[in-house]
Amino acid sequence: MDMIVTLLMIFLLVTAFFMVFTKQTANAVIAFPIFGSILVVLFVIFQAPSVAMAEAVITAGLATGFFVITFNKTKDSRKE
Amino acid sequence: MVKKLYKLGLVVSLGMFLFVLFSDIHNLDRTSKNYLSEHYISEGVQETGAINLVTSVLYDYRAFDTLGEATVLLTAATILAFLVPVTKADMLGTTFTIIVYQATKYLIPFIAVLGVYVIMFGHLSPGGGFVGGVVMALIPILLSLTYGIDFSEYKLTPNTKKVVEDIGAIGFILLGLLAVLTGNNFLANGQAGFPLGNAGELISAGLIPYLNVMIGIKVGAGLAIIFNSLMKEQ
Amino acid sequence: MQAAIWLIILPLLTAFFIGISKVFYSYKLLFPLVTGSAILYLYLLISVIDHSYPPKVYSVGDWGLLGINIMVDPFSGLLLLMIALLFLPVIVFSLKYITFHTHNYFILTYIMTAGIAGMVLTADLFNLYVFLEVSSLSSCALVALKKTNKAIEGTFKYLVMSTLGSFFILLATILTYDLTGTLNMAEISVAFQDIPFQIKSILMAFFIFGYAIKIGLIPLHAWLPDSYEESPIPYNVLSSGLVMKSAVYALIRVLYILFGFDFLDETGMLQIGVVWGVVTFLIAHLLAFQQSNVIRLLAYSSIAQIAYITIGLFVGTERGLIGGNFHILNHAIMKGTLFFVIAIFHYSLTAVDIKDLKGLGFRFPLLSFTFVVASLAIVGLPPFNGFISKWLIVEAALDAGFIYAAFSILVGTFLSLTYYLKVIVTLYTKTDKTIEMKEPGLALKLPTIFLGSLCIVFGIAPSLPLSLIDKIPTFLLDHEEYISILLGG
Amino acid sequence: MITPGLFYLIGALLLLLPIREKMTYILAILMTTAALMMTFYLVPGDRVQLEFLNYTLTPVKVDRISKLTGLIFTFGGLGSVIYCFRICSRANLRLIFIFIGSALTVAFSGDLFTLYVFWELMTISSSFLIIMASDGTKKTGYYYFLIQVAGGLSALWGVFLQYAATGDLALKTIEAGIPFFMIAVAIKLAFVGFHTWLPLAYGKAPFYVAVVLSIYTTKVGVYVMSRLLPGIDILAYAGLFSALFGIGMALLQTQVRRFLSYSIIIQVGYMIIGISMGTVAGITGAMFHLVNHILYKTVLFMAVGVVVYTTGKDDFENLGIMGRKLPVTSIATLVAFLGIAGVPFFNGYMSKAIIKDAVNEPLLTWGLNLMSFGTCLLFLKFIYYAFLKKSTISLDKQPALSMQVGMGLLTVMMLVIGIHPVWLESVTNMDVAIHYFDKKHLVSGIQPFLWSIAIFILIKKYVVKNYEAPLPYDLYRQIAKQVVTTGYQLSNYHDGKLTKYLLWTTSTLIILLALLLF
Repeated sequence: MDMIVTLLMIFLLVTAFFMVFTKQTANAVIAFPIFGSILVVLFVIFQAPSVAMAEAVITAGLATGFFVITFNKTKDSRKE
Repeated sequence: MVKKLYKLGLVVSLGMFLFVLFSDIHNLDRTSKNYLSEHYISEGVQETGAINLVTSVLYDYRAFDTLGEATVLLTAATILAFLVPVTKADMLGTTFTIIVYQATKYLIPFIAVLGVYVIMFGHLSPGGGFVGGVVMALIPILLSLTYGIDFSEYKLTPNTKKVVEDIGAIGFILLGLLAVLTGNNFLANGQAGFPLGNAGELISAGLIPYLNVMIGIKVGAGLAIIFNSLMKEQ
Repeated sequence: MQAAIWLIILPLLTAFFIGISKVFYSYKLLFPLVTGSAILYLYLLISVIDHSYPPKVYSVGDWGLLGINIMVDPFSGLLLLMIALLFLPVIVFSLKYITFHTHNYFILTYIMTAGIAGMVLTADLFNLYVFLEVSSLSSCALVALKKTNKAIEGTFKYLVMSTLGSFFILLATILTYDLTGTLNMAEISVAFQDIPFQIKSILMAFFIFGYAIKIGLIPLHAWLPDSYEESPIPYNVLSSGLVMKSAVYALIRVLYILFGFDFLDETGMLQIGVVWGVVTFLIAHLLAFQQSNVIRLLAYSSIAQIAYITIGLFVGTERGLIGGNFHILNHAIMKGTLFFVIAIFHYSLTAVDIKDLKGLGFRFPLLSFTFVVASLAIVGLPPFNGFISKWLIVEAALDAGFIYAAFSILVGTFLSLTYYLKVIVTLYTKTDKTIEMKEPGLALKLPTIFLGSLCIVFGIAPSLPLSLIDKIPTFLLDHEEYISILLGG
Repeated sequence: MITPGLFYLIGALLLLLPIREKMTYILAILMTTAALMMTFYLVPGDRVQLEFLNYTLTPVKVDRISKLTGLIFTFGGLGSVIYCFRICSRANLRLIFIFIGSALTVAFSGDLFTLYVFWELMTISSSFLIIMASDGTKKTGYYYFLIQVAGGLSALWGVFLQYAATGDLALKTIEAGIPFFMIAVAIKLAFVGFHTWLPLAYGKAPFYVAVVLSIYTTKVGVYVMSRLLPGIDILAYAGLFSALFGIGMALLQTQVRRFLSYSIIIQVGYMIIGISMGTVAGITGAMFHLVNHILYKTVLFMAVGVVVYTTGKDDFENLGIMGRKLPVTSIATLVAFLGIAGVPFFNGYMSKAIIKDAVNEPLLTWGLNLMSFGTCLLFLKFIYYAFLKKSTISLDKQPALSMQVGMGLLTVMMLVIGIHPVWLESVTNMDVAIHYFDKKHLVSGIQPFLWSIAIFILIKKYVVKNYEAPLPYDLYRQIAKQVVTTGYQLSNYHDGKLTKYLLWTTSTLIILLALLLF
């Protein structure tokens, strides 16, 4: 069990760093729900189903939708 | 170059301070410092009648915070609602195959049921007003995504959503004021003599289910407003 | 004490009802709803202020120390007094002045007021953060109300900076909860006595940093003039009068109650605060002189005045706290008057640059006189209210050994005169240009003159507000008393 | 018991009422006379106490010196208000009332707080008088306001130091913070080096404003100096230097009002020397000189005002109108001239004699003689242009009756004091035990006058010449320029880029953390 937690934590860190340091915003946007999903698993492991549920619905679902929409609206200034 | 180094230095030193802080906290000997959470865990079910302790904290012990958070959401919805451009058009101009349309059509009742369940059983099982509200908000969001924003707003006009949101917020406050009517403090539940019922039943825990419903309504409508506002463009 | 909770509920309810009335009744219900609730609110405020001494505790949901508590003491009474003085005038003024997004403006204003009232009343650390978010988010929205490019830009800067501040406040709050296991300020304060010095000082730095961004001490001030510039001017009255002040309030509350005066002394925060204040107002005065836009000028002046307040509050003596708190009240009144006058000029002939104000002194004799009174008061010349509070601050600083600070305040007074006089002289310069203008009605003039007359009244009879303010230091300098009342309730 | 200044302040409030023109005049005369009567019947030793903040204030405290000052202030107020109420607007009259009222309150204040408050109120009201007067005076008003407030703040800092050192706000000889009080008083007195505002303000402001200002501004400085800083030796020499500087600068002026304002600097020199002696006789002499100086300098300003009013300008050439067309003004001017020259049986003689008696240092005595001589010489130039030189200036309009009444009032008072100087002593119970008209005093009084006539005849063409006015080097403007430049550079850093601001913010956090931890 500890093994899984450690592994998930490492994944969490990797995703977080990827989100921050990736050059393209689209990658960060897509990495965001991954980050959220890992968190959901972690919350479930830590016996916090309520929080896990909120995390799943809000971060992985709704917030990603918001990000995608906002990302679609903003134009890449380097291309113009 | 100097500027870059300077920025790097700032980040490194901030990290250093944070590291010092966290390692200090980690090394700190902490015993008997969490009587509050102990109390919530051991007495929460009896005092509030809600099996889901998160809900008992959110809607009873610290229901006042929830009111504030709901207001924050309402404010955000208001901001986005008035910042949207006046002219509106579909942002995602793609048309989908019939599969998507039909799937959406049949998905909506299930989502609705799930949402209602999460809201209504908030005090018994994981979930609650916030999460259930988000699930409910998915219905108009799905409509906007597949059938287009015009259809979605034809079914549920922005004004309706706004009114529903306000009714949710007002309802929350009015439920809190019920306790004031009986001569107790604002947002009192068990203390004000509302029947807590048997823990585990649907109608139990006094006001908590109703507060859940109000928050659910409010969050669902608020998020739907926010999403539609974000989608619109000139 | 039931009235205290109504101070938070009533504006919220009003805001939500405005939202509903917008859909069904359009403009018909707006006026009675807004004014009626503002008047009721005033009555509630006065009754709560009246009972602010000795302090009283109200626990929401009857949970006692398990839940959230609300506490009214003289310090919060002062902030409530400011709301009482500013809120109704602003509402009356806005009903005539705001012609765009009227409903949204009032909804957000009421929510903002509820947030400020919540910040002022609460005795719970996380609740404080929640209401801080309510007030700062709604004030961000108000900045963007005009939807011009400049307004959006200002809002963006405000939002980013304010979120940064909120983030550090939240971080510190969470860590505090983690360390002490409670969120009640009194219990935290008791528990904090066992926490090592290092952790406490880092936490304190986070709190100070977060709130200082919202207060706008230099160099954290840069968002402030940008966000003031294009926002609706009646909002600026509330912003400089209440939003900034509530951040000051929260900072002082956290520092003096949570950490305690002894800890502040030990870490040297008092010295840092005073030096920070001195630097801030000297630079802010120099910058204010460079502005050609009156609103930006007033914004920089706000920064400088907040710095005076900071000095007063960080001097760490009883007199200093009295002076600082009196200046909080006075600055709200004086800046409110100045913004009102500028708002009327803007309403009548869309003038916001100094050069546009030429000759208005002869067009609006009474309003210009009010402007002159308020600006002399803010400079700190007798016999207006700003002088009394500055006198108290300087005396306290001198008493406590901060001689450089006391002297710099006088230098700052001189510097502030240079730019206010610039505006005044322009007001009274004749011009050949024919000025086209809308006549401001009584609804715009009355609030302005009311606040302007307060500048004189509080200058000649400072004992009126000081009778309330004199009781503040008891509960701040020695937090034991506050703690025992809060725990006992 | 109330301070007489309150009459003026109430008068200013009453002027807010929408009353008719005639009522204004009646009100003005009523209030000023009431203040004069009130002052006359004040009894030395009276005091009023008041609790304010944590202090016990003494807003009114009467003793002989303040009664004397109050008397001349109210009398001058009566004269000047009558002089100017026909020609100035209601708003300006209100400001004049506030100004005079606060000056009077300063004269009767018994503690430093009241003194400071009304000192600043004087500054505010007089600055707005200058600013509101006309479009040409905006910059002057700005400069005047700033420099006066600088003086006021210096006084305030002195008050704080004094309070911190003694724990007492009572009005007495200062123990701590003397330099700051010196700066404050020096600015009010237009001491050399701090004098830049005086010729500027008096030369540019409308003539009635100059009349009112000339009565109170510098004189309040003298009064306060006599209260707070008596008996500082070094100031006597400084006063002498200031006066000599004034003589030099006055000679170079082409504009009569600037000339008169430099002459104020000379006359104030007498008072500084008298006060700096620190003896009772010296201070009394200075106060008597203050009385006399107010009388003749006001009359001279009023006379020049009449000239400005009737001809439109105040060049020396325009003075020529006096000798022929303006009889009342001419008589008043002559009396004032003889007074300022210290000729026996005119009022200036009396106080100059007392001061000369009080001074026992040879250098200062010689200095006083030189000053008297210089003053006479300067004013001979004035007289020459007014009565002797042929002039072709024509009269635009007749002076108003009220102007002449106001001027006449003061002239009569001058004659009374000149002929019967003991009367002034008896009114205020200040006996200096001098036989004014014995041989020694008469000789020493008349000498400088006679010498100056002789010298004037000898070097007339150098004295009456119209010099190019020298461009004044103003240190304060240079400093201000530096400050503004600094501000400009600072504002350039605010380029509106969010990343830069975030960088500042983060640096602040790090600095804060470092400061708090270590």
